[in-house]
Amino acid sequence: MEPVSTGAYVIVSAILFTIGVLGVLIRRNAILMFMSVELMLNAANLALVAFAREYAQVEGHVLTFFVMTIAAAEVAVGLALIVAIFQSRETINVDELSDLKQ
Amino acid sequence: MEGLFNLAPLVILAPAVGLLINLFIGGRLRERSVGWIASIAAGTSFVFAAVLSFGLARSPAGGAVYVTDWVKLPLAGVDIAWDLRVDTLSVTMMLAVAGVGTLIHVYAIGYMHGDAGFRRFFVYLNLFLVAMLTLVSGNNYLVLFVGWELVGLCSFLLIGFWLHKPERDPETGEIAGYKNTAAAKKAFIVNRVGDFGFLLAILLIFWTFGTLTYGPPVAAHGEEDGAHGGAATLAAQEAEVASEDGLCVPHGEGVFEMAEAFMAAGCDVKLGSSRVPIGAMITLITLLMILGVTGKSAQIPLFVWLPDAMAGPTPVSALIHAATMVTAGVYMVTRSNVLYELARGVSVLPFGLTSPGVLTIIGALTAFMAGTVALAQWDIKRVLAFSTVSQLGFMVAAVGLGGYIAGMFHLVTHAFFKALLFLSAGSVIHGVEHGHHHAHDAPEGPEEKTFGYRHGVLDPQDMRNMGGLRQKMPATFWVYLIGALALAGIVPFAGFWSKDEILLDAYSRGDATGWFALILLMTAAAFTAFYMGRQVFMIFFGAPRTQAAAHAQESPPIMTRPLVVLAFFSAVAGFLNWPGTHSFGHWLQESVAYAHIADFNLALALLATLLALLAIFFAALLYYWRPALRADGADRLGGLGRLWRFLNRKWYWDEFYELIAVQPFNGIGRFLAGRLDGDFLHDWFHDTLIWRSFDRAAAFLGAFDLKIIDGAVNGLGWLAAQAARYLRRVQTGYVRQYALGVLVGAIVLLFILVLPLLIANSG
Amino acid sequence: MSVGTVIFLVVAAVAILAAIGMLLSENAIHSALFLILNLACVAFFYQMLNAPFMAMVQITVYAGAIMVLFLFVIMLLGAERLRTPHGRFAWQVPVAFVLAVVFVVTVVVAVLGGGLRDMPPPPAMTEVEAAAYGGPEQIGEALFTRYVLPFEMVAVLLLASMIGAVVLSREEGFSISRGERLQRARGRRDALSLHHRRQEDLETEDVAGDLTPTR
Amino acid sequence: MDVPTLESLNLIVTWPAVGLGLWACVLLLLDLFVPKEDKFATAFLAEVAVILCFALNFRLFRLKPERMEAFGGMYVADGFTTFVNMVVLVAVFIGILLSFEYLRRAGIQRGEYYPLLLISAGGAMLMAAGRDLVILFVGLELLSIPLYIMAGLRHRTSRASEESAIKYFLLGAFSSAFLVYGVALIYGATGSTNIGEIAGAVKAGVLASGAPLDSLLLALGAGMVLVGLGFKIAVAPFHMWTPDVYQGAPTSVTAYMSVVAKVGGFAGLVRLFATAFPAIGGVAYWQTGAAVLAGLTMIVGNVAALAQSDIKRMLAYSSIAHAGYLMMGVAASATPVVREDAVNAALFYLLAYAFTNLGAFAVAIAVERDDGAGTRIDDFAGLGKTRPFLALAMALFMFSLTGIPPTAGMVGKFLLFRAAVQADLVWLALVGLVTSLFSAFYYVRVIVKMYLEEGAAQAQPVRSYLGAAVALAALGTFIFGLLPFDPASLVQGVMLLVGG
Repeated sequence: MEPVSTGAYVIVSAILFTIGVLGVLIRRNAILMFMSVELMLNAANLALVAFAREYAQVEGHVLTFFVMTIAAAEVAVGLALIVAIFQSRETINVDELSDLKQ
Repeated sequence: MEGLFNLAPLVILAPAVGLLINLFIGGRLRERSVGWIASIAAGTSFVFAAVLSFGLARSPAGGAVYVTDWVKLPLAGVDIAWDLRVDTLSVTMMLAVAGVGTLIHVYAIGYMHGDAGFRRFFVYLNLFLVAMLTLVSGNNYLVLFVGWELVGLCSFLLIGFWLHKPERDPETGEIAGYKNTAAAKKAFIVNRVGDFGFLLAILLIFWTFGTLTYGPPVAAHGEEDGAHGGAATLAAQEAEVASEDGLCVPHGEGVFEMAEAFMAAGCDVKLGSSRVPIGAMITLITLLMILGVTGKSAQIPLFVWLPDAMAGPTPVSALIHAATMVTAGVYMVTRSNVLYELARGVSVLPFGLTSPGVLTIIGALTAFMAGTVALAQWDIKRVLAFSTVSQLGFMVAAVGLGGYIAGMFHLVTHAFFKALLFLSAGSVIHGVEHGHHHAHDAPEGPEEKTFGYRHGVLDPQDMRNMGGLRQKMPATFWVYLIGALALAGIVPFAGFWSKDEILLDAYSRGDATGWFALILLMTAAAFTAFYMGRQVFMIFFGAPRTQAAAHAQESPPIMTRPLVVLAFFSAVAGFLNWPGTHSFGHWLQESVAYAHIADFNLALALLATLLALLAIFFAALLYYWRPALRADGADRLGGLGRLWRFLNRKWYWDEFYELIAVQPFNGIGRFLAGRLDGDFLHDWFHDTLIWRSFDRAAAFLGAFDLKIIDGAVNGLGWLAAQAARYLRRVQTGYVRQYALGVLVGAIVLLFILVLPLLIANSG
Repeated sequence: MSVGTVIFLVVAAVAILAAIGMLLSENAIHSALFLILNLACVAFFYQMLNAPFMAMVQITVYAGAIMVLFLFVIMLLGAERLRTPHGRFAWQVPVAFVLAVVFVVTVVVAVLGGGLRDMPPPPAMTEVEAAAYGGPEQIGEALFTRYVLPFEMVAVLLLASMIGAVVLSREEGFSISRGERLQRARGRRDALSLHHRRQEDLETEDVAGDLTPTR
Repeated sequence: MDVPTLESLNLIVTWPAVGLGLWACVLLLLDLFVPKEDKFATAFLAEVAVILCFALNFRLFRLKPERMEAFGGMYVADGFTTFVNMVVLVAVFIGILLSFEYLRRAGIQRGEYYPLLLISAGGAMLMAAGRDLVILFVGLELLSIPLYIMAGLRHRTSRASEESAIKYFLLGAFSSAFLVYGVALIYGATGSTNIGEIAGAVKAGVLASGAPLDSLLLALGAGMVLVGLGFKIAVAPFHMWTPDVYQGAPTSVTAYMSVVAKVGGFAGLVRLFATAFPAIGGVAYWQTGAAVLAGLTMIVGNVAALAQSDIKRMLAYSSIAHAGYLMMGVAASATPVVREDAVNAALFYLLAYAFTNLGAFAVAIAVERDDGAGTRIDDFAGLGKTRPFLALAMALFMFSLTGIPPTAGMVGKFLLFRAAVQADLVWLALVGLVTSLFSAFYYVRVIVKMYLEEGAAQAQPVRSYLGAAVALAALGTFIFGLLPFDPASLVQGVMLLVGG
């Protein structure tokens, strides 16, 4: 099985990343925005692993590993925050969280 | 004797010590002790300055005193030390500042007696001395700038000193404390504009010369020696000051010698990616400095803050806003005389103007304009304030004409007699207020016609409420008279000699600028004599026009004694530069490279004196031989009709202003109000920046082209309002839109970073 | 087209479609499931990229732990209540799409414009190399030698986020009562509202009005 | 692969940062034994750790180390690191001083607060010291995640606090995803995550493997990283979260994050851009991008600050403006000959900013009321009379932020402008000058309010801790502005950092 070129993987990862960005921009639900961020991180990981294979190194894998761990840490904090917000406001629609503005 | 110079830091240290003592333990001392500590600190400073001047008498070349390292970046070749310069110029300023300062400190002990902020006042005064002495004693532009900013700060604090004053202004009915606050703000903001120019000038100096140190003046003995530091040696240096591609190479110690060398070499300075000839660069630097001068020394167009600054206590008006701080601009130009004289030979501006020419025109116009407005004011301090603006115009015009000695000479004599006049005016006000209270204790007599009673408070500064004070306050009268004669330029008082030198410089310049300045200054001098005559006659002669004036009392000795000293100097200071010996001129020549001594011109002096006497005669005609005021309170000059109103209403400034600024602005305001949320309009823009500055600006005196500065201030407010409106639309509080902002930024950034590479790759 | 390429294209299509599904799905649970599908596809990519260990971690940590947490929270809050009505800026959606297209085009052009376009696919590894590459031993060795510092940092970070989760959801530890807290919260909310502020300003204006002279 | 020995880890040089993090973990345990009502002991123990770390770091700083490495080259202790550590430690010290009082008054005394504070400080320090993109990224998260938590610390009592936390969190996660993607692309372009190796590859134009460098991919990655870090230091147009978050978060947290997040982000930025992407003849390609961001940031921050009526929001926009001035230094550092001066100037500016901003926020805390009200600028009216020393200190801070002598802010600005002019960014320096002229308007407004307007500013009774914080900040602001010194020797050059 002939390996697929790294460029192809990077393009797929760029597309996934952009879809993640789009999710943050158009979803109003905080949880979904957050999931979109996870998608962006995931896309970055894909690029990392692809590059790692190109250079035949494990650095890329290690970096991916760290990104995943940190994503987990972010999830813990983020979901706790979302739950706390929901408890006090009965909503997690970010468009309704706009008391603070100029 | 150079060892004596090492005392220089003590000149600054003395008031600093006084300041610290009062700051930390002043609260536990009695009022009088606080005042005397501050005064003694100032006096000590004067003594040290005097010692320095003895040292200079022995070795007149002067020198720099290293105090400590300051900003130092060895790799970049930046090494700015905190050096003090001891030479005849700086010591002259020190003597004037510390001398007049000491007298004013003593006077203030009496004047501020019983004021709740007594200690604060003296702390500020001492701080001001520290700042002003720093300004004049620095050996480089950065120290000068530190002092420059600090005096601005002190001025700001002292103008707003009586911020809690509850009385209402008799004319506008606004609370005095608010007015004082507004005046302080205005002074600060207007000065920032000037300071900005000066800062740019300093940056450019650094950029061009690689240093900010003044260095020794190049032409050690002026033009007549034909030296210029030796044109031959400069030519020899030419090779090393310019690199082979014609760029200037900073090489020496001081700014001035390098400026001379660069000019001789005719090299270029790199500014960004373009090359600027050194002459144009120096012109640019000096023009930016002029912006600083117009701010600090209250010249057109930035003079608007000074008349309002009289909101501060009278000793402050005398010390800061008449005698010392406002002359900083004149000092700065004199200090930079080498740059100005070099710029005089460069014509890159339109109409063949040069930057000293610009300075001359600004000074002469200011002198004339302020002189006319002073003719038609009733407030005793306001007359003096406009007079100060006018006299500063004289000095600025003088230094612009190259008459550095004349400018500095007038600076010194003006410091004496204007301080005297302000302090005497304070004494008059003090006396009238006293009389007012006294009259209230025994309320008898018919309903009297007074001015400024409209809100139940007598305006003790309105000259229409005075009259006949000669008998009530004899000491004040005599010193006031001396001050007025000195200011009016009557032989043999100080003002005559110094003003005459300025006129002479304008006359001997001989070019169009010189003639222009001569005509305007001559007229302004006649106006000066007239309004001083008018003032003296209105205040001291005739019959008392109010109960307050009738019951006025002489001020306590602690106030009058300093006045006598000042009066003495106002009378004799002119002999410093007696035409035969020119001792002041020779003294200054040691440190001002381009100072030249002008010969006395009898015809010119006679003409000026004649004009002054004529003006005083007219003043007497209108204000002495006939009652100063008609029954309806109209001024005698009212016969001028429209012209009088024009002057009294400050060149129709209010109406003009209403027309060009307020109405359009109100229109804009309504437009904004219709569009914006209420809280915004109740917010700072509307209330503070726009409304207040417009309101206050409407009260701003005598200005005809205020629109420039007010346009700038209010334009800024308007700009901020627009920006806020836009930002309000962007800053919505919605997370998703912030994220959108991030994405837009990312795209733009990627374009900036990637596109050039992409183009390069494909190309 | 080789078999590898075909498989790649299919999996890529599924991954992208899953991501789009997540983006557009109305139901939060469906979105989460789509995301899990996407994560699985990426795990498959990892396998294709000779990263078996990462593929395993991807499934266990991401799909297994993180997404379960997401699903848990969605269900806790009530999926049906998480539907959000269409909000005020409808304009943001088309703008976002346009910008996203610009963004992805920029990135792809930069990726293609660089050296990657010409780069041949990486050489196939030998049997032994491939067996060792990307395995747990290699990664574990890297983590505990070169990467020991970031490893420890991540440990502290996990601790911090744990504390955070506790702090943000626990009530105790406050020195004021619940009633008082609620009151304060209400007061603060009022203070934030524009209406209140405007009223305050009106009141202060009245005071100022007393001071201004009556002419 | 070699198994590292204790000697090769060279732990001692990492202690200022690593020790702080470890102590945070220990403190978390110790906190269990501290009574809930009074968390003084926890705060005290945290301060002790900060002082110890400061002493150790100071010693390293005085040693002027020749780039000591630890953890096999992951961690570099050079002049840059030790200076940034110093700034962070000063900020943490003052931050804890002012927090203790604030938390007590606001009724949110939580023992967890202090360990979180220390952890985020450790993150900022590691960002400066890291010589690997992994450290940069993990350090950034270590810095940020505690800040998200602390911003929401008041969530039970304040809607603003929870809102600011969720905004900060969502946008922070969003922007760090950009950062991760950028790191991935840089890795892809250079084949390494080690900053030294990246710099080598950039200079040589070829990778270690012999393949040519993909400069487009590198530029793309650099741009993405700039987005992530720019967000952290609040550079326009990535700044929009700042005013909302600063206003809503508990004021002590705002004070802390306005300084430490900026220091950390900036340290990472300099470490990466000035070292890893050096110019190869001429000017580094990223100068224009950084300069545009700097100019935009200065304009946006200063103009928007004019319109604010809330002191926290005003300081937020002011901090954006200051990020712009710092970016100016970063942009100037793209010109090789100016690099050291520019970085030194920016470092000094950070120090000045840390003192000044913490001081300003400390005064804001003193004026703020227990329920979180009292943060409007109007609430400062008359402070000059009721609390002369607080007002005096505030005036000093405002002057320093404006850049009026004799304050540290003025010296910092002077150095930065000079660097910009040297780097031929005259237009940028002019933008900076004009905008700082603008800034005088809103800073002076606070002074005018305090001194020249009637009002009964009711500062809360100031406890000694808060007073100490104000005094310390004022002292720093004053000393570094007035005393003669040699910034170049204070900030001992980034020369040591050249070549990674």
